[in-house]
Amino acid sequence: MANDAGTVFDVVILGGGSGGYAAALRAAQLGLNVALIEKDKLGGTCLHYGCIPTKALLHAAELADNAREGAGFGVKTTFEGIDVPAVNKYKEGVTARLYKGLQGLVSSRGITYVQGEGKLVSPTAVEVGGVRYEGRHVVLATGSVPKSLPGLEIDGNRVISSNDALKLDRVPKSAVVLGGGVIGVEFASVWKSFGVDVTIVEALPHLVPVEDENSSKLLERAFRKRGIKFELGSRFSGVEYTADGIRVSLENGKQIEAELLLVAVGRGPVSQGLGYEEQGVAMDRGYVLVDEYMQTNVPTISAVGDLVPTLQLAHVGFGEGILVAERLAGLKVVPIDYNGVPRVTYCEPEVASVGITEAKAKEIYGADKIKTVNFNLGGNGKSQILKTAGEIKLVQVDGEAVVGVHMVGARIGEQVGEAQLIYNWEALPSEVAQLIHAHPTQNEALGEAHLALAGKPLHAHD
Amino acid sequence: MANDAGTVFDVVILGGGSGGYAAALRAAQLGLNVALIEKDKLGGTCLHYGCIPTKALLHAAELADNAREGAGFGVKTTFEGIDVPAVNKYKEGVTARLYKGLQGLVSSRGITYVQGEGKLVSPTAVEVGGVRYEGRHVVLATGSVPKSLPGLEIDGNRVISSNDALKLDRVPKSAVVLGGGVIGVEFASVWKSFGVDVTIVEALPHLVPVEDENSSKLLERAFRKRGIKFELGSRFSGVEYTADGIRVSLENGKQIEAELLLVAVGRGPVSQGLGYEEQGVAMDRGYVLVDEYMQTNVPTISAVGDLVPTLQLAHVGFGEGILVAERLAGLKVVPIDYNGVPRVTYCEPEVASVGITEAKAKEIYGADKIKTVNFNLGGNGKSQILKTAGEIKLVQVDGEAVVGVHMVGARIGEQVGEAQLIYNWEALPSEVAQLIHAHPTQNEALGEAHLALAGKPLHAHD
Amino acid sequence: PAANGRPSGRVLTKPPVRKLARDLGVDLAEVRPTGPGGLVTREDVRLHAEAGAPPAAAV
Ligand SMILES: Cc1cc2nc3c(=O)[nH]c(=O)nc-3n(C[C@H](O)[C@H](O)[C@H](O)COP(=O)(O)OP(=O)(O)OC[C@H]3O[C@@H](n4cnc5c(N)ncnc54)[C@H](O)[C@@H]3O)c2cc1C
Ligand SMILES: Cc1cc2nc3c(=O)[nH]c(=O)nc-3n(C[C@H](O)[C@H](O)[C@H](O)COP(=O)(O)OP(=O)(O)OC[C@H]3O[C@@H](n4cnc5c(N)ncnc54)[C@H](O)[C@@H]3O)c2cc1C
Repeated sequence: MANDAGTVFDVVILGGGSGGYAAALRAAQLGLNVALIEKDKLGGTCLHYGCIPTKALLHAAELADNAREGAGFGVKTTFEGIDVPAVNKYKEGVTARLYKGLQGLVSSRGITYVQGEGKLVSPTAVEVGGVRYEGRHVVLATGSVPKSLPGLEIDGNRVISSNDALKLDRVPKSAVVLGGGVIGVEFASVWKSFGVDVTIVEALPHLVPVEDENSSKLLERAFRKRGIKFELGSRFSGVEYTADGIRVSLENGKQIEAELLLVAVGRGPVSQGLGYEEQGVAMDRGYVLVDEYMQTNVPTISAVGDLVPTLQLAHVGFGEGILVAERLAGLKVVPIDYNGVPRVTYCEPEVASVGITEAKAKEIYGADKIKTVNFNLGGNGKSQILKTAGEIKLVQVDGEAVVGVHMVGARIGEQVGEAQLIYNWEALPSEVAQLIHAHPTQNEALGEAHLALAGKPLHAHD
Repeated sequence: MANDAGTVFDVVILGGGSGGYAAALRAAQLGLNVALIEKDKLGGTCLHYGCIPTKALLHAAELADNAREGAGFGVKTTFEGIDVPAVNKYKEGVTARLYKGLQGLVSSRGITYVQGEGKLVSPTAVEVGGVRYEGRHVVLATGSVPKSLPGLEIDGNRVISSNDALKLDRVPKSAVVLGGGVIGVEFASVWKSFGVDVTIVEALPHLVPVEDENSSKLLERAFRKRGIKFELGSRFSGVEYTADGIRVSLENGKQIEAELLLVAVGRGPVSQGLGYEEQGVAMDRGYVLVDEYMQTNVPTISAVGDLVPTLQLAHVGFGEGILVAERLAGLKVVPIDYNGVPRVTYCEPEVASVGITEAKAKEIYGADKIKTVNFNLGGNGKSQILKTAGEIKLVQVDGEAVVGVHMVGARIGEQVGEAQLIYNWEALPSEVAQLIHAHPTQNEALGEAHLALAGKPLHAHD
Repeated sequence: PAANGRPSGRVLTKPPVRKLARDLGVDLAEVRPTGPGGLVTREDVRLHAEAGAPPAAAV
């Protein structure tokens, strides 16, 4: 059956975020006829409410810290505060430029872009405002939205989500951040640099709890030094409004007062009322289930991005979207090794990793097979110049390939590309060590760590 | 014959800079008995007069620029000038910490460190202050010093070398930099950020003339925007003293007045009067000649670092020093592929490269075999956040391996590690493209460039 | 030494193994692959190098 316009698309994509637009761009490039349906803005969470605006704030935060600390570098600078309208203008300027570029790409590749809220109405069709878009194949990419805890209502004013936090018209005096994961520590980091009194509450025993424990501990040490407070292993029990803010209660009896509470306890899939169940798509707690080729149990339907239970990262969405497009175009595709996907948390200092943690490696291979090396950035000239502390930790199995790279330090996220090649190409430490890295970069710390693991440390004790 | 202390060392190393100390550390680690002779300070040019202090100044320069430009990011900052004693204290603090670490390493590995000026007195011995140090093998690592032009005398006051520039007790009002190579553009960049009126004079038609022409052009565009002046293709003809500075004359008739002239026309080897010729070591214009295993024509003598006619870079010294140590310890060694050594120029914006230029590739493989791709940092989110312009250019041969990576942009030098693996491991663009890079990093621009080269650009037009 | 050896073609292998082959002077095209899907492994390259490359050309 054709759609109302008489066309059967090769692919109809529901949701124009990282996963959806990557699928659309790649499919169009491969000659497929594509419809892309988006109810809000092309680019989705990442471009408008996620990756990009938060990283702009983090850069402004870096500039604020630098201006505060100029004297220690011999530069006479002063920091007089944040100009909130101007910081928002900067942030929106970055987003606007990238948004325009993305719109240009989508239109130049001949994609049929449909503005509106879509609903899956058959295994091969999506309906938008009464118009039916029929496709040989449908890709679900409706993404995710902020979650809360049972009984904790986000009012958008004093109890806010990351969406609200990005729209604040002021720098609050104080804030409680509920959740010490990626989004929580990034906002805590920005706010501290902006002069806010911040406390993070995390139920698990560590900040960034999915990272290697060594990274968590280094981040905690750095945050403590920065005066960012945190309550670890502490469960939230409730929040009340006070005269001019909120009071958060923890199960351990502690109470924390602040101007606002940011709820950063995770994001849940957008899948309710969209016809997915009705069309027989298998789901679990709201996530759409897929095989390693991103195909659901309904052969004409695939799903990508935050909607499926893989890592909630923009580049995972890109990768999954590209994979689906190539599969639908008949190319041979290779499933994604999710351990090999780089992860970066952009707080100050940054945390980055690829591969598996030491704990996981011991579980899989046995503790006696695992060797680790920690290269301290104290021995790295450029890190000393930046006055940053941190480490690069490598996890090796059986004297062979490196199965985990875990890094903490200012700007260290940019090192994850080389780490990603090392992990995914199963390089031996000696093969990395043989290539002498550029001096004096932070990058050479990665080289030094591999020199150490290969048994030939240069600027580190044996 | 034993030395005066009755010991025959396995290796006697003359010069404790990057090349010499790397050889010493690695040789000691491999169980060899090592003497390391240094007349000035362990660490040599790089640690005390080169890489490290210049990069500290460049970081101070970045902080100055940031504080000037805070308003555009919504951060209320002011820049009130450079506190020269404080900037020197910062710079010396970084050097002092690394110096202490290096001294600790040398002593912990049981190296016999000899303070004093040495002279080669036999194919197996160096004499220092009347004491003879005998070794099975000798490594020459006496490095390099600033050169000048015929008739141009460096007075250390108004006509200065990089050594003098690092000791300045003031920020000059204006400066002419003679030489647009790495050292020249780095100082020009620092000074401009510090508020100096700078003009670079370069005899060749481009700044950083050994880089790919595209990188030179991008740097020139950026410098022009920063208000750094330059005279390209202009030969120096003379300098006169004026009432309070100097006047530089060019062969094209132009004259430039300034407070001082920095001579940055290159560095020449330290090899005169050290007994090298007397012991029969083959030399060319002051450089000691070596084979690809760093061995001279005298079988017991090797040479490394700036003293030999390879790239004058600290990490080349490290690599050559390690290679010699391993060879002398009986390990199998692989010659260094100098094209595969990463190069970074740390001015603002940074210039980085590995592999060969497009021009060189066309010369070797034929113009029709070469394909290039330029990924503009305008399409890279993190670069937009940093407000930096630039490109990543890839040079590919015959639809296969990438033989050149050429990058320009703020902080882009840190990307050279991944580029180095790609070049040296002969990765195909598709192999890099398959690994989706972390969003939003500058690193992903390298991924995007490879996506484009593999025929599947994501955030770039086809 | 690298210039004449590269690019080393479309033999299926991981990038670091290409570099190993170059360092050992092994032509990947002559190595018998034992890895999954015809992939040349590190071990394949080492074994080939130890067996001694056949004389390249009768000079
Ligand atoms: C504060 C924050 C910071 C982050 N930082 C990073 C980071 O630094 N790096 C990183 O990799 N990831 C980051 N993420 C995660 C990243 O944003 C997501 O992983 C990514 O956006 C997921 O892409 P997606 O396409 O699956 O979903 P989304 O980007 O959420 O896109 C889904 C799209 O579908 C549309 N849609 C939903 N329902 C319908 C419908 N019925 N009809 C039509 N359209 C519909 C939505 O409007 C939306 O545009 C961050 C997230 C947040 C919240
Ligand atoms: C301003 C500047 C910036 C630079 N920036 C960088 C950079 O960012 N990255 C980079 O890779 N490279 C950089 N370099 C180059 C780098 O410093 C050199 O390549 C490196 O120092 C060479 O090491 P070497 O051991 O060969 O020589 P040197 O470091 O010069 O060491 C030689 C040592 O031998 C000693 N010596 C000499 N003669 C005798 C003798 N007769 N007896 C005893 N001791 C003796 C000297 O005192 C010296 O310590 C820079 C150089 C300069 C000048």
